[in-house]
Amino acid sequence: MERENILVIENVSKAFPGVQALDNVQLKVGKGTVHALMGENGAGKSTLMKVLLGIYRPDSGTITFKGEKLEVQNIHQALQSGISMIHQELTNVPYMTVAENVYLGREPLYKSGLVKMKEMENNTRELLERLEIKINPRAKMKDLSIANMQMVEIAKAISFNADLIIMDEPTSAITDKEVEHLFKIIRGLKATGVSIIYITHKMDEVFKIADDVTVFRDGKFVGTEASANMTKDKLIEMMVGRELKNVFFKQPAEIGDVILSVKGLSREGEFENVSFDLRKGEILGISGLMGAGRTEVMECLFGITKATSGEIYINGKQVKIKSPRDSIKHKMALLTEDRKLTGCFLVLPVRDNMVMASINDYAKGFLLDKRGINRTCENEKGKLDIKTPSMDQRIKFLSGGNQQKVLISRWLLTHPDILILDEPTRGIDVGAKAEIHKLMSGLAAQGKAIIMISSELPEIMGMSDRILVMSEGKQIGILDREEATQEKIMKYATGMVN
Amino acid sequence: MDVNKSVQENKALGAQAQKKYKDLAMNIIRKYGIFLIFIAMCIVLSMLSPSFLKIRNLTIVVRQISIIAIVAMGVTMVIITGGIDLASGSVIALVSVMTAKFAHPNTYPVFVPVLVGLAIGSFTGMISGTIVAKGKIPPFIATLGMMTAARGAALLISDGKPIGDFSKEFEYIGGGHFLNVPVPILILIGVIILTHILLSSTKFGKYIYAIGGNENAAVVSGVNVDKVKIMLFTYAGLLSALASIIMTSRISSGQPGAGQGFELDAIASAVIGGTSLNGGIGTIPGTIVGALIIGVLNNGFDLLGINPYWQPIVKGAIIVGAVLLDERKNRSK
Amino acid sequence: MDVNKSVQENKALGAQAQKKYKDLAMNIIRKYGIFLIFIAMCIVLSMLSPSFLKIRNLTIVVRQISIIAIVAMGVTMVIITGGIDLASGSVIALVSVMTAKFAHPNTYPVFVPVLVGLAIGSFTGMISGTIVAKGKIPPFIATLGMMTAARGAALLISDGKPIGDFSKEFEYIGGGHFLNVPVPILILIGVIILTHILLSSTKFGKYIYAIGGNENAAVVSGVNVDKVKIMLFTYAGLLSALASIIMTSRISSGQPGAGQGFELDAIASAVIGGTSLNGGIGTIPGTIVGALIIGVLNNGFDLLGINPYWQPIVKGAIIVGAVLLDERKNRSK
Amino acid sequence: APKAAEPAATPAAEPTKAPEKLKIGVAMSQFNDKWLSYMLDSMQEYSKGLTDVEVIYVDGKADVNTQLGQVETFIAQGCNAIVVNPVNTDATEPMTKAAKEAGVPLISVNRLFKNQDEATSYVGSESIKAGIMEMEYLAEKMGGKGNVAILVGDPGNEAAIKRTEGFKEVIKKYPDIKIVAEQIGMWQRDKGMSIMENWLQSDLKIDAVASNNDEMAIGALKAIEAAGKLGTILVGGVDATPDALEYMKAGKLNVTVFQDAAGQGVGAIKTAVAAAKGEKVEPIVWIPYELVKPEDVDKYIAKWQ
Ligand SMILES: Nc1ncnc2c1ncn2[C@@H]1O[C@H](COP(=O)(O)OP(=O)(O)OP(=O)(O)O)[C@@H](O)[C@H]1O
Ligand SMILES: Nc1ncnc2c1ncn2[C@@H]1O[C@H](COP(=O)(O)OP(=O)(O)OP(=O)(O)O)[C@@H](O)[C@H]1O
Ligand SMILES: [Mg+2]
Ligand SMILES: [Mg+2]
Repeated sequence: MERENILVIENVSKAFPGVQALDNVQLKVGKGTVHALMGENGAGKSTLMKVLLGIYRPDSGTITFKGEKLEVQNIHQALQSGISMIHQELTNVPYMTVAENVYLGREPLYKSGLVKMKEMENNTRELLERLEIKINPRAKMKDLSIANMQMVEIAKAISFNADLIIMDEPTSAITDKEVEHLFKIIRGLKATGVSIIYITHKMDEVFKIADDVTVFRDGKFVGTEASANMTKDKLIEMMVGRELKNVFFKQPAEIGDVILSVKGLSREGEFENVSFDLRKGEILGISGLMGAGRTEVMECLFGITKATSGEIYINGKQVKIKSPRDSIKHKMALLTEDRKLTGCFLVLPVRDNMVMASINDYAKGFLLDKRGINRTCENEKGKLDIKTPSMDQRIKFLSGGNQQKVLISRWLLTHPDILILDEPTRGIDVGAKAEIHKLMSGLAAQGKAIIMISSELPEIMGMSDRILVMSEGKQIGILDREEATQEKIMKYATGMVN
Repeated sequence: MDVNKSVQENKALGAQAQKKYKDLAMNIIRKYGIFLIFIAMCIVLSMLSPSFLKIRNLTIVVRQISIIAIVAMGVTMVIITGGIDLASGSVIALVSVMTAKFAHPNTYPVFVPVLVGLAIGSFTGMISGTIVAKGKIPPFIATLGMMTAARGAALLISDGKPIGDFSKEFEYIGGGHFLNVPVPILILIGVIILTHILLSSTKFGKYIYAIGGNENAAVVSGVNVDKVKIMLFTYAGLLSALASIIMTSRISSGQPGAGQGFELDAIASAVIGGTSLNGGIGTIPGTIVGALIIGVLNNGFDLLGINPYWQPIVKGAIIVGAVLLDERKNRSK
Repeated sequence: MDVNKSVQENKALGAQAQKKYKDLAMNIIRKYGIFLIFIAMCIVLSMLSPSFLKIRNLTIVVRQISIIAIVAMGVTMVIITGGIDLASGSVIALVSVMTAKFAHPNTYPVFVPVLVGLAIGSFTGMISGTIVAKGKIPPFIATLGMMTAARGAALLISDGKPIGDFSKEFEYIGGGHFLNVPVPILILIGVIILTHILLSSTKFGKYIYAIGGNENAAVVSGVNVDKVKIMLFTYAGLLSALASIIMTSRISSGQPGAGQGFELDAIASAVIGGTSLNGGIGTIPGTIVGALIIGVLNNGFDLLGINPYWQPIVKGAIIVGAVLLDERKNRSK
Repeated sequence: APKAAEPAATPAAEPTKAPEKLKIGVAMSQFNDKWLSYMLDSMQEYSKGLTDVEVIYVDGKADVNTQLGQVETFIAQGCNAIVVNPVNTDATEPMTKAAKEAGVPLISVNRLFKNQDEATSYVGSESIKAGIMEMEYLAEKMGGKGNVAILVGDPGNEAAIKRTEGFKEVIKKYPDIKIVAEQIGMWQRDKGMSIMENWLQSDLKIDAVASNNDEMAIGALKAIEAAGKLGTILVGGVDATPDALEYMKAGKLNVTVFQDAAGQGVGAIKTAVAAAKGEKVEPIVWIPYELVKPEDVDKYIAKWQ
C-alpha cells in the first residue's frame, strides 16, 4: 500500500535537564489522513509536536515535511510552512475578543497601518459559522466557558488553512456533543486533503476518527499501526507495556449512612435547587452537558462561592461553609476542574504542591516537620506512580497527567471523608486513569464518599453508584446505576424529560 | 405543569430584565469608575475654591500634567505588557542636559536639539528593551539599571550643572502659545491621539495587549515578542524624551537633577487610571484621567494653601481611596 | 546484535554520566549563580584595592548594608506573594522621628523607644496589608499611598526638623559593639536566621509561596489568604521599623527625610538575589547576597575613588550584568 | 574604653611606607546639587595642583547613613584627614566619634556640625544666616508689611530647614508680615514654577516669595512673568548662581545670597592638608555670606567668569 507521506520524522531526540523527553522517535503521517499519537503522560507527545513547530530545537534527527527538509526556527515560520497546532494548554489572551484571538499575529491591515477590525470580526464570524460554532466573535475570551475557548482554538488552528494540523488533546475540555462536532469538522478537513495529528487519551476516539495510530512510551517509539488492525487491548498494551484489564475498576463497596446532605442549594444566575444525599462508600456521578453548572454547584458547596440559599448537612448536622477552610475542617476535599487556574502552584516544587492543603499536619510546633513531609511525598509518589525527577522539580515541568496525580495526592493527604472530584481524569492516560479509578474504588471501600463530575459518559456509568444529571443549572434527576443508560442520561442532560 | 413552567419563565424573564439594568449600571461604573471619581474631585474642589474652575486655572493644570501624562502613556504601554519602566525620570534628566547643549541661540536650528533629545530618549529605551527582550531580564531590573545609569550620564555630561541660555524658538516649545493654547497642551493632545490609536487600533497595540494577557499565546501565534518589546521600550523612551524637551524648554534650563520621582508619578497615573500591573489591561484615556487626578490634587493643595506636611498624607489617602472606589479594580482580581 | 547493543548501552551510560556532571554543574550555577558573581566581584575588588579585604572594611560593608538588608527581607517576602512594598523608605522616616521622640536621655528606659518604633512600623504594615487584602487594591498602589502618607506624617510629627539627643543605651543599638562585633551586624544575623526559618520552614512561609504561586489555588487549598497577607505586611513593617531604629541610633538623629529611595534598593536586592516579581520564587539568602552586591559596589566605588558621575553608570551596568549572568534568571522565564 | 585603643593603632600603622602621599577623603552630601558642584569643582581644581596630596571624593547621595559609612571607609582606608559636607548637621556625632577614636582630623565644610566642638575645624558659613539675610532684605522692601509665600527645598534637608528657620525668625520680628503659603519645591525649578502658577490662580494675595534657593525662585519668576505680574511680587533666593544673576540683571530677581563656593572649597582642602600634616588649624574658618542686591550684580557676575 504505497501512499504519500506529508510528514516524516526520523530519529528525533530531545532532552530537558534531568529528562530524556524524546529518544530516537519516528513518525510518518500520510497525506489526508488522521494519525493518532498515543502514549502515557510524559511519553513525549507534546514535546515532539513542539519540536515540529519550532518551539523546541531537537537535539538530533531529521524532519521532512511535504518532501522537503523542515528547518523552522520559530513558530512563525512553522505556521507559514503549513503547520498549525491546537495546544494542549489553552493559549488565548483572556482580555481580547474572540476575533482578535483568532487573528493574533496576522491581523489584516488598512494601508494606514490600522487593523481592519470589522474584517477580522466578519471573517471570524464566517469561520465560526462555517464550523457551526455558536460564539460571538466580539465576546471577550475570558467570558467564554472553557469548552467555548477550546472551540475557538480549534477554529483558529483551522483558519490557517494549514496542510497539517496538530491537535493536542483537543477534546479534554469538551463534552460528547462538541466532540461529535469536532469529528465532523475533522472529516471535512480530511476530505480536502488536510492531514491531522491527533493526540488523545480517549481510546474510543482513536477508533472513531484515526486512520493510523502511533504509540510512544517513555520518550521512545513503540510502533505504528493502521487503526483498522488495532484492538483496544492491543493499543493499551502498547502504551502501558503490560496488559490492563478492567478499564473501569469499580469494586462493590458497602454503602453506609448518609454523610452529606444538600438541600435546595441555589446560587443566583448559576444553578438552583440542587438537593441530594451522599452516603459513605458511595460514588455519586454528576453528569450534564458543558455549562450545566456542575462545577459551580461544587464550588459553592466547597465554599469558594456563596450560596444564595440552601442548607448543607454533614453527618446529620447542619454546617455553615463560608470558605474552603471550613470545608476542609469538615473533611471535604475538592479537586478542581482547571489545573492551571485553581490547582497547581506552577513555580513551586512538587513537594509543596502536594502538602499545601494538609500542611497543618506537619506544623506541630513553630517549625514544619520537613522529614515527615518528605516521607509522605515519596510515599505518595510511589503509590500514585508520579513521574518526576525529584520532589524539588517545579510542577510546571511535569506532564499534565502527572500534575493531576500530584493534585489528587494533595487532597488524599487531607484524609477527607467526602471527596469531590471535578473531571479527575481529564487529560490523563489510560494507565493512570485506571489507577485513579482503582484509587476511587479503594477509597469508597474504606467508607469515603465520593462525588465525581465527568463529561465522559463511559466513565460516569462505569464508576458511579448513582448519577445526578444536571441541565442548564437545574437538577433534572438522580439515576441508579442499574437504570442508567447512555440514552437516558443524554435525555436528562438535554432537559428532555417529561 | 405547563402553567407552572410559564410562570417560572415569566419570573425568570423579569429577573433577567432587572439583572440587565443592574449589569448596565455596573458596567458604567466599572467602565467609567475612575472618571466619575475624578469628576467628583473636581466638584468638591470647585466648591472649596472658587478659582478652581476658571479656564485659566484648568489650562494651568493641564499644562502642568502634560509632562507626566506624556511619560505615563509610554509607561502605561509597558505595564500593559506586564512590565514596568523605572527609567523615565532619569531619562528625562539625560535628555534635558543633552538637548540643552544644542539649544543655545545662534547655534543650531531648533529641530537639532529636539531631534538629539528624541534620539537619545529612544536610544535609552531601545537599550532597556533589548536587555528585557534578548537578555530575558525582568523589566524592573533592566530599567532600574537604566535609571541609575542615565542619571549618572546626565551628571557626567553636564558636570552636575544646569545648562541654560536657549534660543527663542526652543523656548517656544514649552512656553509658547498657539491660537491662545499653550504649546505643551497641543503636543499633549497630539500624543494622546497618536498613542491611543497606536494602542487600540494597530497591530503593534494588539501585540502589546497580547503579550501582557498571555505571552505564551502571543508566542505560539507567531508574534515576534522580542521585537514588539524593543519597539515598545523605544517608544516609551521617545515619549520620555518629548516630555523632557517640553520641560527643559519650559524652565529654560537643562537640569541633570530633573525628573526625580517622575517614574513613580507616571506609574501611579497609569495604575490609578485602571492599568493592571499584571498586564493585559489598560487604556490611554484611563491614564490621562489618572494623571489629571494627581495634577488636580497638587493644584488644589496650592489653591487651598494646605499645610505642606498634611499634603502627602491626604494625597496618599486619596490615591488609595480613588482606586478603592474604582469598581473595576475591585473586580479584576 | 548483542555486542552492538551492549556497546550502545555503554555509550549511553558514558553519555549519561557526562550529562550527569553537566547537569550537576548547571545545577550549581543555577542555584548559586548570583553568589558566584558576588564572589567574583569581591575578588576583582580585592585586587584593585588592598583595603577591601581588611576585616575592618568588610565589617563596615556589612554594617552599612544591615539596614537595607533587614528591609529587603520583608520586601522579599512581599514580592514572593506577587506583591510589592514601596512604603519601606517612608516608614523608616516615620519610625525614625517617632522613636527619636522617646529616646532622649533620662526620660524613658531604652525599650520604650524601641517598642514604640516597632509598634508604629508594624501598624503601618498592617494598614497596607489590610488595604491590600480586604480592599483588593494592588499592593503597588496601597504601598504607594502609604509611602506618601508616612513621609507626610514623619514631617508633620517632626515639623520637618531632625530630632537628636539620645540616651547612651539607645545609641548602643546602632553604634555599640558586643564581643567586638557591631551590634547592627548581630541584629542582622539574628533577623536573617529568624526570617529564613520563617520563610523556608514554617506554615506561614509555605503560605507565602503558595499565594505567590497561585492565589486561587491557595484559597481552594484552605489558606486564609487575607490573614497571611496582613500578617506578612505587618512583619515587613516591623522589619522596616527595626532597620529604622538601628539607623536612627547609629546616626544619633531622628530624621524625617530618612530612607528616601531605600524601597528601590531593597527591591533591587531582592530581585538581584533571585526573587521573581511574578511571585512564588525567592529566598532570604539570595536577597542577602543581593544586598551585599549593592553594598560591596558602593564600598568599592568609595575605596577606589571612582568619579562619582561614573559610579551610577557602572552600578547600573553591574546590576543588569549580574542578573544577566545569573543563569537561574535566564531559565525561569 | 579599651576599644578606643585598637582603631587608633590603624593610622599609626599606615605611614610605614615613607614616600606615600597624604590621603584626604572628601565626603560630599550630594554631587547632584548645583551649588555644591561649584564647591566641588573648586576643590578638585585646587587639589590637582597639590603634588603630595591625594584627594578622594565620595557622594553621600543625600543619605545620612551612606555618608557615615563613607567616613568610616575613609578611616579604614587610612586617610590622613577627612572633609565632610554633612548631609545632616544633627546626625554628625557618630562621625566625630569615629574620627576621634581613629585620631583622624575631621573638617566640616559649608554646614556646621551640631557638635562642632568635637570636630577639628569648620570652613564655611552658617546656613540660617542666608535665610535671615534674604528675608531681611525682602521685609525691608515690603515696607515691613504684606504676605509672604515660602518655597522650601527638600524637607529634612539641612539647608532647607535652616534657611526656612531664618525666614521665620525674621518674619517673627514684623507683626505685619504674614506667611500665607508654604510649599515644598524639592529645590527644583519646575516645581517652583508649578507651585507659583497655582498660587497665582488662588485667592491668596502674595507680596513676596522667599525661596530656599535660586532655582525655585527662578521657577516662581517664570510663572509670575507668564502671568504678566512681573514687578508686582518680590522674589528672593539663595546661592547667586549664574542663572540667578542673569535674572537679577534683567531686573526680575530682587535678592539672592552669595555663598563663596570656591572660598569654602579651597579653604576646606587647605585646612585639611594643614591638619593632616599635623599643623595647628583654626577651629572655625568663616567664609561669610554676601547679600547680592541688584545694584552690585555685576560684581558677582564677574566672579563666575
Ligand atoms: N520545558 C520542559 N522542561 C523540563 N522537562 C520538560 C519540559 N517539557 C516537558 N518536559 C518533560 O518531558 C517529558 C515529556 O513531556 P510531554 O509534555 O511531551 O508529554 P506528553 O506525552 O505530552 O504527556 P501528556 O499526555 O501528559 O500531555 C515529561 O517527562 C516532561 O516532564
Ligand atoms: N468565565 C465565565 N464568565 C462568565 N460565565 C461563565 C464563565 N464560565 C462559565 N460561565 C457560565 O457558567 C455556567 C456553567 O459553566 P461551566 O461550563 O463551567 O459548567 P459545568 O457544568 O461545570 O461544565 P463542565 O464541568 O462540563 O465544564 C454556564 O452558563 C457558563 O456560560
Ligand atoms: Mg502533552
Ligand atoms: Mg465544569
